[in-house]
Amino acid sequence: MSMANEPLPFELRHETAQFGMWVFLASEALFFGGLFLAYLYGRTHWAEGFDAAARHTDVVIGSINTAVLLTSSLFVALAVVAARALRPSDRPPGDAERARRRSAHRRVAVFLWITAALGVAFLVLKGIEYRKDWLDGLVPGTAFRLGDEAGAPPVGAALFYVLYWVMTGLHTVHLTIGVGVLAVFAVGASREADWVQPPRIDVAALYWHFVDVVWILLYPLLYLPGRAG
Amino acid sequence: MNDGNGVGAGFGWLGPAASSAGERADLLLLVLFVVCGTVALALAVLIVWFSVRYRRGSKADRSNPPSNDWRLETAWTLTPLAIFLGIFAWAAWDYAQLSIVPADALPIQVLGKQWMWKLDHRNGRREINELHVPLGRPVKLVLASEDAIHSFFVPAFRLKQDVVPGRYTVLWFRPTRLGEFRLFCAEFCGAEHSKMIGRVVVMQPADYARWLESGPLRPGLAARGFELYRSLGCSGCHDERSTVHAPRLQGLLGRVVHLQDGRSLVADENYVRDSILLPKKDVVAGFDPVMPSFAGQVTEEDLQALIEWVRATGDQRTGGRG
Amino acid sequence: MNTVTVDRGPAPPAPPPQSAGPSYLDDGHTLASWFATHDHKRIAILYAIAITAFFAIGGIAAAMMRIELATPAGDFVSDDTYAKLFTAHGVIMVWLFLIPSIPSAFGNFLVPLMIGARDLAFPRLNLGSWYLYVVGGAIVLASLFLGGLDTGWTFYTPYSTMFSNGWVVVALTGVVVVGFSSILTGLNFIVTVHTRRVPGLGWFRLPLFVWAIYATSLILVLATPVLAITLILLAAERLFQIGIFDPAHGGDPLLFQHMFWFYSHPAVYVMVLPAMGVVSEIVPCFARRRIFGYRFMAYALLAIAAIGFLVWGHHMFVSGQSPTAGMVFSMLSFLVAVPSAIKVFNWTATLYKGSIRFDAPMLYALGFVGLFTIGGMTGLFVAALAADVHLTDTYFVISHFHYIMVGGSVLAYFGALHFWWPKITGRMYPEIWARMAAGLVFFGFNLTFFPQYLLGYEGMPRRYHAYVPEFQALNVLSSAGASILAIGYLLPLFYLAWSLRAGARAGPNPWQATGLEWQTSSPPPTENFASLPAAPDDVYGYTPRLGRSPLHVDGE
Amino acid sequence: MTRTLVFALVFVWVALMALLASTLALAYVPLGDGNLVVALGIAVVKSALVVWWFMRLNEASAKTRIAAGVALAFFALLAGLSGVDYATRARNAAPVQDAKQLAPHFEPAPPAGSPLR
Repeated sequence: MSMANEPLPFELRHETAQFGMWVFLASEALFFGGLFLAYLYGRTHWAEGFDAAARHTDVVIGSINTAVLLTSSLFVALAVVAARALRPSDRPPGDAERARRRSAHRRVAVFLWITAALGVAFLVLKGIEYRKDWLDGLVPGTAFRLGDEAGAPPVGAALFYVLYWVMTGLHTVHLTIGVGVLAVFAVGASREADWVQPPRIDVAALYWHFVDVVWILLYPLLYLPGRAG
Repeated sequence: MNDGNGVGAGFGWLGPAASSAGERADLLLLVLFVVCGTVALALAVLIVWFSVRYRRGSKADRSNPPSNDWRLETAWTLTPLAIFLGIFAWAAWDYAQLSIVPADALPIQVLGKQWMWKLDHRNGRREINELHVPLGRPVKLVLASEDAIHSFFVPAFRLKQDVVPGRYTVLWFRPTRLGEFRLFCAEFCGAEHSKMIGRVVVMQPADYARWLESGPLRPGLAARGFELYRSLGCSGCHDERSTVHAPRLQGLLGRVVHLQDGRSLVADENYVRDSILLPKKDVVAGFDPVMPSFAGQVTEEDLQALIEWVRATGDQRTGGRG
Repeated sequence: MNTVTVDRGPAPPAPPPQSAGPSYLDDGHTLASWFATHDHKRIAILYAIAITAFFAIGGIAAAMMRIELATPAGDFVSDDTYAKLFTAHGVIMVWLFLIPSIPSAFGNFLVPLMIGARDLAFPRLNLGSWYLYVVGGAIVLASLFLGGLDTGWTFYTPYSTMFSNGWVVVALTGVVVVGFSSILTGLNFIVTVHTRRVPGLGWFRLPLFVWAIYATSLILVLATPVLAITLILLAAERLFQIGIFDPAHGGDPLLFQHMFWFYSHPAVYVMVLPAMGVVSEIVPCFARRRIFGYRFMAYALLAIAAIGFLVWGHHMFVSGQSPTAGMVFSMLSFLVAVPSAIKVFNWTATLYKGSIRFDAPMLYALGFVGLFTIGGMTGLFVAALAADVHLTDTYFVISHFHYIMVGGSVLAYFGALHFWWPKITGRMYPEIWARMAAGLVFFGFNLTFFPQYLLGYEGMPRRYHAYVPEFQALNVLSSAGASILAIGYLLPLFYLAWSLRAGARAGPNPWQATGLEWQTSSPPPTENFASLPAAPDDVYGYTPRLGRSPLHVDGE
Repeated sequence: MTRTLVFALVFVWVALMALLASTLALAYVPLGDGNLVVALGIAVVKSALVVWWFMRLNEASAKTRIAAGVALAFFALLAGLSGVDYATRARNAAPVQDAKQLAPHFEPAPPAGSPLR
């Protein structure tokens, strides 16, 4: 049999997809790593400037958003578990098999819709927070001020907000891509499309979890410093 | 202008090193050249010899060619490692001498700005793109930049030091040969980067002293510093007679300062400049942080003048050397 | 048209390739068959064409610089234009030619063939990487045509953010896009080598070229993201006039240098490791000898990739970095020189008791070994702290990295081009012309760059548009060498194009080389192999491993 | 089998929520520099939970785990070695005083043509 049309075994496709995604996530981790290094520099050199600036971030929205993302991570993990039922199985094709796969498709669709909805909720809350930051003058530049604080903000406060906008901005871009991908898979699952296969849902879920992990690490850096006294 | 024993203008040779650090660097470079040269030559000869001896069709013994030999591999792993670490240690030792500035070094403030060098001697004599220094005495250049990164490079001294805006960097050398030497900017800083050049003139100490005094009559850097010390209002708090409880500045440079958060550091130019621009950053132990920041009110040149005055106060107490 | 097989002595046991359908070149001639192909071989050709175009543009910029530097006074171009020239030369040569040249062109073509695979792990991602590369390259070219930028390929702040008025942000975008293409290419290779090897092909039976591409891919995936984020922070700082590198707001220009060189030093190993892989394939083939110390060579490749990440601080010895950090980076830089030394000794030892032919690929390979040795040795000069204080930012450093990048990587690229030309096109190149071109390149290169070592020692700073008169003689020599080098580079363009039409047909294995890519027809069919190839039980079977019967009679 | 897996995932989620609550609460306890250390410690624990359970690194192949580990190692390398420079570098001075806006106190600006400009 010639090499051309030999379909790859499921296990190899699954392993290739998962390993490939983890290598990609390694590169993404170093991509955000550069930002964490910049934050480390800023924090060690201008500690009181960073603390003064961080007091002006909205910790309520930040905390809610963290909870939203953690919950969305749970649901996408449940979607992956549900998708395991869609693996090519050697059970005899028939009504029972078709019903089992339909209910699996439905469960995957529901979990993915919930995850995407939570993602959208995060984006909405983030939009509200950005608008509030804008009105508070927390945008580094000539008109930079720390909300209602009088006097020139301490050195380093402007740097904090440079990092705040770049970090949360890049995270939001990644999250928007994630919501788009999950929505596409959710539509595919609800239509029981055949391209909705476990390896692909796994990869989408891994990407979503990564975006969640980045936020988990951003949260203590951007929202919690300077809260105590 | 070329100081070496060059032949004609077109082909110049750098000539022997003109600073103490330069002579050591030349020795290191010579040894590096000899060691690497012999190894490279040996390799080239080996390759050519193998190529000729074992070219296809040549009558040569090719029985059971070795394809690996861990003893040989270990040998040519550990030997280069040993040689390399030897070279590293020697070079690192010489480099360490560069960062230990002799106490009696003659301080000169250097300001690099887009496409010129401003150099200020202690008595206020200013030079543009030129530096006159006495033979045999260590000279300490305190380098500051107002815009992009420059690099103070004197090939004859085999020395260069980047000039980074926002911090002072220090370069010291002891000239060992008389004459004029090229000064270049070695870090790209804009369109006229290649015009930001000049010369360093090493003179006999007597000639240098005469040259220093004969300069245009401008108040000394320290005197300007004192003037600023009063006009900016520093004397209101820091003067001995003032009632405000503020740290004494006399002889501050070089003194160990104990800070409120328990750290203690040797006061250097960076520390004085920092305390003027960011007083609340390193509060001296036993004082409360009431000093206002002068950021935005003083330029780099004013800061250099103030620092020279603080250095000069130290001299009055210890006989005013230099 | 007889099939020429150069008389090499008996071939290693190559199973006769059955006919497996049309070659990949004849498998469709429409535009879509090229620009929407998933075949790694066609994507490799697309890369090769784009790379040659960018090499030409970068070369033109270099030629104009050499004309400018022939005279002390800057009279050929204005100082601002000169700054834009060396920036264009740097950005194009680094990101658009050297980094993708061997990995994306030859790696794409050969890795699946060498491991007996049908294609890379992610064919569509491979095509996507090519489009990212071309789009990124187009954006960089757009920034040059709009007016160019004068920051140098290193974009040092605060000049690039506060004082440069060139099209910096557009060029940065182009480089970031090309960076993502590198990441995805690296990812593709890593997964392919891990999961697509033909059953039975263990890691230590892989050709060293596959090891080299694997080590390079590790660097691509782990270093390029840091470049991407650094350039994004730089673009943000330039647009909003405030950022983490801005000294006027408490930022640190040295932080940019740390993050930039964290990528850019491993990047120079991305440029040289694939070249080492190519030489490790060519030298055994033309010396008819098993590579000496195969395992040491494989581990040396991984060691260079790993230690390459620890040494970036040697670019910053005089930049204001603390002396302690300088010493740490200097020692680590000496450590990374050891594996390179091992590789040079092993290539030389491979010639021992060989039966050496001096075809064009071998000339390029031996040229690589010689020039890489000189480049590596002068690397020790600039890694030694006290010497670097004098030598950094002068023409000594320029000559050092050109010896490794041009004397090393470009020579190996041309060696690979000639060695695998029969496999890629099914045609043989004209041997005499090729050897002449190799000689011209070798001579022209040395005449161009050896005088720059002397200029550097004399203290001529880099990136100088006009220089003091005493540097003129050596600069004239260098410019003369550059013209010869240019001719040497143009010759292959002609005779290789000629060989496409009128070159002798090459059989499946014209060099009698070992390796799976030589066991399929030339040019190979779209699915690479008629049937699943058997994993070779020996990776460089030119001479017997210890104790097996000799493969070829001595002194034939 | 999936039933126990679902319970495990929900349990991990509950743990994550608890850690979020604790890190938020601890942020208001004045620990000085300890605040950042504690907050980052909890964040690392939360990340580990997500990576190990939600991203199923627990049942991933060896090379996948190495890929995850290598990313962490190389970030530590980047931060560590540049940290060597920052830890040992002389004090970092204050921001540069932009001379363009400030006329030097001292001397009147020299006439345009003079070499001192």
